[in-house]
Amino acid sequence: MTEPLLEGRQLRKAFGGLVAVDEVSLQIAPGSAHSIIGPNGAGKTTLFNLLSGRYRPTSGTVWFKGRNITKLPVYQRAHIGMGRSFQITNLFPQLTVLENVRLAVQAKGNDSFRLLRRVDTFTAPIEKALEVLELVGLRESAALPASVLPHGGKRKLELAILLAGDPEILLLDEPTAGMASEQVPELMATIDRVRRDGGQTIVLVEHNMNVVMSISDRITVMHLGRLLAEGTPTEIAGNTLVQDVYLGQLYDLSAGETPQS
Amino acid sequence: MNDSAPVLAIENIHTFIGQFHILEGASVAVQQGGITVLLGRNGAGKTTTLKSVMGITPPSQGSIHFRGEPLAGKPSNVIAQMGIGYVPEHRAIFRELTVKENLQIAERKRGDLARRGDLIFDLFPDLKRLYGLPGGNLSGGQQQMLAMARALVPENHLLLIDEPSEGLAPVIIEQLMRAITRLTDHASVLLVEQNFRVASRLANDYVIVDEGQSVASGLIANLVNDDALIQRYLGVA
Amino acid sequence: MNSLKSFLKRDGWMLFIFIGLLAFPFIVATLTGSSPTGVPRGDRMIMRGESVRWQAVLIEVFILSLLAMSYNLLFGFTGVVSFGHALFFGLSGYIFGILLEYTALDTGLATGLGIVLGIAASGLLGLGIGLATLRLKGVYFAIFTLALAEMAYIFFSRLQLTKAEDGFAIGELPVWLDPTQSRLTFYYITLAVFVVGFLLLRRLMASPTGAVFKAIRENEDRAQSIGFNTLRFKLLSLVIAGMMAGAAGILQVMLNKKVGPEMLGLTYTIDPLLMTIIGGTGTLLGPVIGAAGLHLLDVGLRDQVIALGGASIRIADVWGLILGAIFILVVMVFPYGIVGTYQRWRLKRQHRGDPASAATSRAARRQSG
Amino acid sequence: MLSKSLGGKRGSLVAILAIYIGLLLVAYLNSPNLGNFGITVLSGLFQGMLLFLVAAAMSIVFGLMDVLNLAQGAIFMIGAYVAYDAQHPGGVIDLTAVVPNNDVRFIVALALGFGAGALLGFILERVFLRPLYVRPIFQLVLTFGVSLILIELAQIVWGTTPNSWVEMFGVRENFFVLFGQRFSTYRLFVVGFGFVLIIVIGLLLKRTRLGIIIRAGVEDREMVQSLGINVKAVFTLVFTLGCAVAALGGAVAAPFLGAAPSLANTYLLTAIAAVVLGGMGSYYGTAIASLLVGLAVAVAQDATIGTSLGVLPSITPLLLLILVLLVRPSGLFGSSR
Repeated sequence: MTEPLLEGRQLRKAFGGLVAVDEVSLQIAPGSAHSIIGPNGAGKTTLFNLLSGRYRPTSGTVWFKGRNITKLPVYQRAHIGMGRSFQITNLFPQLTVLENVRLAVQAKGNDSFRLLRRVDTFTAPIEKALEVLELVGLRESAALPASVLPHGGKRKLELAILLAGDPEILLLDEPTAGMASEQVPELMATIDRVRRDGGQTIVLVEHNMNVVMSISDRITVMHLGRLLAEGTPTEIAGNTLVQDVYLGQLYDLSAGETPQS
Repeated sequence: MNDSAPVLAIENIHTFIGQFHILEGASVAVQQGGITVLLGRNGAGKTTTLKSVMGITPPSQGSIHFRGEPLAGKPSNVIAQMGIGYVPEHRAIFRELTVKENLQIAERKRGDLARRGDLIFDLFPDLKRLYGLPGGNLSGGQQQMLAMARALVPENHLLLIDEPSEGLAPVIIEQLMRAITRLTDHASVLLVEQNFRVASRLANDYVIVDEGQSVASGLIANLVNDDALIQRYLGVA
Repeated sequence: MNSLKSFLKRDGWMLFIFIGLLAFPFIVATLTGSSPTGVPRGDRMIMRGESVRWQAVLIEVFILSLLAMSYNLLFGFTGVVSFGHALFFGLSGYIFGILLEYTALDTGLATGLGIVLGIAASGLLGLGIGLATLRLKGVYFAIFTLALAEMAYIFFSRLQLTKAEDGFAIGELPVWLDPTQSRLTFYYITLAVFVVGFLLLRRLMASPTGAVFKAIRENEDRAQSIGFNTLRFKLLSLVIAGMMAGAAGILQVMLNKKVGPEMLGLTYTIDPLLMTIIGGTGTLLGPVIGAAGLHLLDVGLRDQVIALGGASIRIADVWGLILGAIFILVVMVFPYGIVGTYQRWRLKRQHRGDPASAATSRAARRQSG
Repeated sequence: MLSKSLGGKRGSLVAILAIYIGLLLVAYLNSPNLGNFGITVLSGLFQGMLLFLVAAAMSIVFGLMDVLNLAQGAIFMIGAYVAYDAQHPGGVIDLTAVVPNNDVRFIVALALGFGAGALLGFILERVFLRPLYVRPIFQLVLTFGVSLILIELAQIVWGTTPNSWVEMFGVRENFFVLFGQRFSTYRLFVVGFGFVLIIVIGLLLKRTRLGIIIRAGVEDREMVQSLGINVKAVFTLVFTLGCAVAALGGAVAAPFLGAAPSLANTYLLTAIAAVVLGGMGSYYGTAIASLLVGLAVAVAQDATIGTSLGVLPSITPLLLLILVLLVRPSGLFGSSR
């Protein structure tokens, strides 16, 4: 395997007494689409937040392009090429759609402390923002306040904000959460198109199995805070251990389960 | 199937959380003295179904009847007073309160706890030993027992139990399952459970929820043999 | 030519008002037959007559607008709630006053130095407060600033050196600047400061930096995750707001030729807050309209007497009560203020007829809820 | 046990004990004799108790309802005015003719103060706060506005000049002598009354059903409601009681502080200092912090009498507040949640 783009080494996160992620190591290969799945409470969102920098691990390290970024502040992660989306739609609601995306473009540049120049004289960021909006299919809504977009539109805007930062890796936290079922395929097609055009690496936490199976190169399965299995979609679909977890096999203690408090 | 009117009848409800369209037409019935389990993948809308019954996220369309009475527009405290006990996901016990206080707060009439004490300690003998401890000091399994015990303090006709087995060790799950089975002498149960094995052993009826809709329902005994249905809605592939 | 046309179309009405303000002293003078420069007595001017009286009223409106605008930069645009805004206002006032009254400097030099030092100190104070406390969450930051301002208030009301509670008068200002001598000049100076402040703020809010301020107000976490060091921007906002409020404080001292602890008191924190909320938080014009409206109302009603049953009530005596009532009414019924409500109404009208309008208004309602 | 009810913050407990001992030491070294020391301590406890009456409810209300009630100081002031007014011939609610006995009238005045606070609290919560629970910043602004109005109203009804207590009720003028110093019986009474109240409220929180509901509500309101409890009604009740206790504080303080508009903001800020010091939402934290602030003020008063530092006592609470916020952004006993 080539040098991983993003890597978690022996990550552990405890909230008070509860260990949400327990000694999990994970490597994301460049250019891959890597999904993290698992039943409720398996610790996948916590793992995701450890990778994205929202949480500091209790122990263990996170590496990006061979650099230890465990303690790098969130805002600097954006500058080195990491972009993350949120499970709950997380926009600037009163700003326009264009402004939402333009800010993300601006964040990468050095114009933010130009106090007395009008924003609309910086044409390059606006063009870039419009380009990204075109890509996700929101160009016509550019002038609307973000808050009036329908839910599906908001998820697309969320994606556009991410792409505007030119990330090398996209960390997507349940991008289809709360979407009406008929809108899901469209969003996934957008994500897939974006990825093929831009060559970004994608890390995805998702519960919609159709999405996961269709888009992923690799899948990591979490269970009770630990890594249960990893492999291609076909391998995972055929893995009896995974089947059991999803269907709820009752293990006896000898099967390697540890009681959790 | 039971011929008498169901204790709880959820008909075609739609529920929004903010702009999230979570439930897009879900129907569920719970029979008198029975256990109905909601099955489905993460994020399918099972928890929201319970919260819709409880009035925490009231549905915008459709109807919910409890013992023949409509629940629409009632705040959750009134719904609880009608005789519904709620055991939410992640237990939601009060960590700063002692076990005793956690039970006391659930009293609806003076002396509820005294009346139900025997039943509760019979089902969950551990709690007697932990009576004076703060809830936050309990283990996950003990907290789950406390949360269920709390729903048993007043006389409830229906219990809504959300993922009782989540994150618990198998031995504890066994203990909880025995308790739930015995609960049905006192109340009907609407259960959310991802663990299919647990669900199939406990429930009489099932409803599969997928993408906010109830897509299949029937006797759990029939589902166990229906591999196609299981694979389609509950499996990995 | 074309750009002039579009400018007139967009901002013409502002230009119109500006010209109106320029001509204002002379219009009042003509209408009331008074002199715009006051009445000469010997080699001094006496500030008597309707024109100079109304100039003083508008000067206060400009000063209060400046103060409210600076408050709005923090509260309305960056989303930082401070309950200690009077600190900037009063501190620069004191620095300016002390330089004039307690140093042996030549009056002109002291004035210039006072302006520079006063504004610089306000900016530094903003920086200091920000560095120490911007990590504090909402309520705690508000309380911290409240405590700081109150401490300064108590300190200066006990400080014998600056005549404690009474404060001290400024004996002498350069004649051309002195509102008791050359009110008309001072009127134009404050008007200029106000207009420049307004335009600067407008430019700032249209700049990339202003966009980040708004982003922080909307969603600070997200602003961080797309790559902004939000702490630095909040600091900047605090420094700029501090300097603006400081400038307003100096003008206030010049106008009243007096410095006192009341400049550090709660009133000068509450008033800009009130003016901003009434006018519309997070809008450019809101604070100005709020300041002008409240001050003119105050001036207009101050001497009115209402007969209520047998008792007669002087409006001045219940002014605080009226303010409080307006305050509560606005908070409860018009949370967006005058300008904000108008903008929403216009947005709704623009969307009327297209199918998205219902969704828009619903979304707007939900936002507000 | 104490450390547990304070959220297990042992470090903070040690720190606060050290501050207490330090303060007492300063007071002791500063006193020419034991009697003088005693007077300083009594004065500190007295001021601390008054503070507690304003701060306790503020803290509980904040913990339960996420509302920082900035009108609490104004309600304290109203309590003082009502009690004062009831005692004085020619007042709006003059009781001198109706209840001729001074002591009985004082008790009635306290009850009236309590009642006035309750009424104000009830109206404030029901009419004004209830629609605003979804807009937290505006709640802060609103209670601030209500505070303004109450101060203005007091000035309209009772005038702007501070009223000092002219005719004391019996106890105030009694003194007892200890270590060669005259101690005010009334101060001692207030301190005792305060201690009783600390314990009574503590027991109320610990033992009664309402107390359990309040503590549970601080953790998870939604769950409390799902257990069949009308949380809205609990909010109203708690807020009403909180305002009533603050007004009672004003009534109790009136014989010493008189009644003046300035009481509102002084006590608001000092109480906020105590609440933040104690950690918002922590009841015993607030009690301990209130006494600490009171003691610190008394020590500062004693130490600066006749010096040019006369300003120190009035800014002591604010200084404490600022220092604590700089070191521990969520107060000494606050949770870092």
